[in-house]
Amino acid sequence: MLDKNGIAKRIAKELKDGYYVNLGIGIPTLVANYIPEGISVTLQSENGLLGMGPFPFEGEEDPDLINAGKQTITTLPGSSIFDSALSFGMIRAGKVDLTILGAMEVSENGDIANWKIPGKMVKGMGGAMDLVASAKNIIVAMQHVNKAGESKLLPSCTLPLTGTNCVKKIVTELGVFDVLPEGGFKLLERAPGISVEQIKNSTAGKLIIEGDIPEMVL
Amino acid sequence: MLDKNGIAKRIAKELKDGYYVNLGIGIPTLVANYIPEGISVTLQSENGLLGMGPFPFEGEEDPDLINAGKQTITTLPGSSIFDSALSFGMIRAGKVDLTILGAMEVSENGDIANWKIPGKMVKGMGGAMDLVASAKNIIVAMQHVNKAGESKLLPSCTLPLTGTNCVKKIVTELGVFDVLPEGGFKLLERAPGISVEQIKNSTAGKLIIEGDIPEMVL
Amino acid sequence: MNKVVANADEAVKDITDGATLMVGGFGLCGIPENSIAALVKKQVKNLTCISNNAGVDDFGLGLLLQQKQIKKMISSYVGENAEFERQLLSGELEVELIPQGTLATRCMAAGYGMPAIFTPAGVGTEVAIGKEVRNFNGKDYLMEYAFDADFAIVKAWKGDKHGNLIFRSTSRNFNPLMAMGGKITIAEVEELVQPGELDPDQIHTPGIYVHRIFQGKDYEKRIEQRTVRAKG
Amino acid sequence: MNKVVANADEAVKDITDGATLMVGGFGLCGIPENSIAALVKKQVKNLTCISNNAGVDDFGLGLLLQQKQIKKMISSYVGENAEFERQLLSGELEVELIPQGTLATRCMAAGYGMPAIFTPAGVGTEVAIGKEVRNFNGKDYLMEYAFDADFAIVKAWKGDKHGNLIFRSTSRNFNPLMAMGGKITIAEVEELVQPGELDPDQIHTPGIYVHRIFQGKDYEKRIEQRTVRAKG
Repeated sequence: MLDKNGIAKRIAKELKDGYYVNLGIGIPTLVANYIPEGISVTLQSENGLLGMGPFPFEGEEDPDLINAGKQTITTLPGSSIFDSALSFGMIRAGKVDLTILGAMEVSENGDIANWKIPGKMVKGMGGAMDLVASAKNIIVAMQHVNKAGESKLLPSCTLPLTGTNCVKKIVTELGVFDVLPEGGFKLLERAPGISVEQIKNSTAGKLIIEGDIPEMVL
Repeated sequence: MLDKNGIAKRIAKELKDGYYVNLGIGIPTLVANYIPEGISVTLQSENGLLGMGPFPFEGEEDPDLINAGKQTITTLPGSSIFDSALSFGMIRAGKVDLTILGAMEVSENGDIANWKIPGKMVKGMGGAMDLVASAKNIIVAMQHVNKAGESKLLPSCTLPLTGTNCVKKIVTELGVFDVLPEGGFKLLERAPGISVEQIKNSTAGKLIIEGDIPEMVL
Repeated sequence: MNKVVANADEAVKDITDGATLMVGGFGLCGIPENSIAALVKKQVKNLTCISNNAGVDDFGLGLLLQQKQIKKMISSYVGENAEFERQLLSGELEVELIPQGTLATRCMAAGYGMPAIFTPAGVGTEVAIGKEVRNFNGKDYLMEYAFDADFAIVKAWKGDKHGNLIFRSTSRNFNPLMAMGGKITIAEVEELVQPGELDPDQIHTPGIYVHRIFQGKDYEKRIEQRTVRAKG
Repeated sequence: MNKVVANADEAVKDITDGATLMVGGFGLCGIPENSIAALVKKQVKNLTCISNNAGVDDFGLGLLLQQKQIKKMISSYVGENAEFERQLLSGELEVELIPQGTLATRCMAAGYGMPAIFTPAGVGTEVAIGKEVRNFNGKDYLMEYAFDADFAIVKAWKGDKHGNLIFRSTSRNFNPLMAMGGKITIAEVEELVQPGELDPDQIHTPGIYVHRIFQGKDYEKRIEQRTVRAKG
């Protein structure tokens, strides 16, 4: 079974040289720590920055320089800064190659719910609806089941949607799944030590298993 | 009767302190030479400049710094440069207080034709359609009659339109006219030495004359 | 053309009860601290605020919330604010949540004189309820309207008396969009400079969009999430 | 991320017959001189060019017109070009004239992922024929579609290998809009600098929009209307 860093590490293997990538809050942020050697990836922060660098050294925090998670960050040589409309303009125009974000639920047709739980205080969708509506490629990083032990890979979402037919791939602590255009979670890889049976038991939506499923190599 | 400079000089009296103004090619350009003392006006050039300065001194021309008439110009302290979409954005948003441009014909309901003569080579409308569709206040500077001696102030335009219901005021070599919201050219002032009768004879559209019409003071 | 006013009190003097305001900033980054303080002091009520966030309990728009001066928030994300949550749950405060890109673009649309824009954000979600959906090239888009705000209050790094503005780093965020979008735009700056000191090529907001400008003071620039790495 | 190519020939190598190109510049100001020369040399034909103007007889897009490489021009103003006029009147060349602001905004819309925009320009004129008219707040607007161009060729002052661009003075004009709007964007620059030399706050076109960049050479920068005043 993967921990959060394991999920991030596995997702990092999806990165390709030259990609522009938007990382959501939580596990997706950790992906930045595992960018494979020899691959150059540019991180976009939707408040208005391309080329997000690491956190500043202590004492060098700049209150004018934050990411979409409101954390103090740094720029890199080649960074550019712009207003939030241009930031979402480049997202909407499909210039960001990959969006990685968390989810509460994903349905077998690629719908995603990650912003609102009826009855609970709603903080807002931030940029998530814009991102999922426009990104060419969306990978969801999440736990396979919720705190109540219920599968988050569902036939259809029960929570209010963030976007429809958009998730392309899911990485959980149990495995890696493609969301097929015709519907269904196609199991690609098992997490270390996890059996196909365990994945079946934790997946409520249509699970597609073809042939032998390899254990992932990290 | 006014010459071109006289028309420009009379129009310059319409300027108010703090105005942002877009000047078309021809007589409108001359208005910049007659901005009244004590009044600060900012000239917008629709290719992407606010705060257009005078022509450069000989030898100081910069090919990267031109106005919408493609003439070499200069900037002023406080100038700003932007792309053409933002330039027309501020025009469309009504931020430019006054547009002054030439015309081939104006109708008594404020329609303007100034870009196309059927049968002749058409060079294009440039920014004229954008300007007349959005400016809060439009003054036309033109000759009262065309080369064939026909009135250019008409009941309705005969040439293809540039915009509709937009011209607010007209200054010709013969006089100054308001275009009334309900239709009609209201004579406000006669040019020096010009009689009301002469203006009547040269105006095909509905001319409104109320009381004594003063001769303009330049 | 001199748009300089003496201070924040002077700048906000005609913002009255019930006004709709665009307020620049993302989180606590690039917020118009002086103008917000002047609005608190002025005790103006029933404001509608278009702002990506709602500040924290004791800073940013949280200061207006504390005094119950805000009737409605139009935002994309409103976490990090207990008083906000209390007012929302008690029904004292109205909140309209909209996607962040839609918020930004609706401000920009006002500045570009475009009455509406199309975005796919929110298609198939509750955000789409009551909105026109239109298909272009096989993809659905929502039609979203330009905002109509009485005032915009924004914070820039440098500005001149013509109202030209330059923003610093990611404090740019929503500020230039709101500067364009307000019917009356008030800009506070860290440094008011002489005309000609700003390179015309580097101006982010041309002065035509700005109606009043003043030199701000005592900027706190609070950091919401201080994250650092060890020197090594 | 290295987007640098050796020269103009390399940059335009996959522009083939029948392609639609956005070409930056206003008049002869800020035009991609090197890329145009490479297209002449390559003898690519049947081009559709989206460009505010069409150059003059022996410079700018006029060079492509001379070789009859352009099938269609989409422009706002095409004066100052005798060969253009000849081809137009003989029916060899197709021309679509659209308002300048509409042209600029349709390029920008492509870069912002907005399939269509609304503008009042052309309402009630022949430009409106066949277009959807829509009333917002009592005013009519035309719906105009984003351009769909295979390539954009633009000219910037400075750029780095990531594709970040800075334009100089009014040579900015349509260049950043087309840089955003092309499916593949080729930028030629007067000065190719190292990453980090450009201030992130001053970049006009973020590199994400640019696919290839090269150091241009031998810029002529011809002046179309040389106007001066006497020293005195």
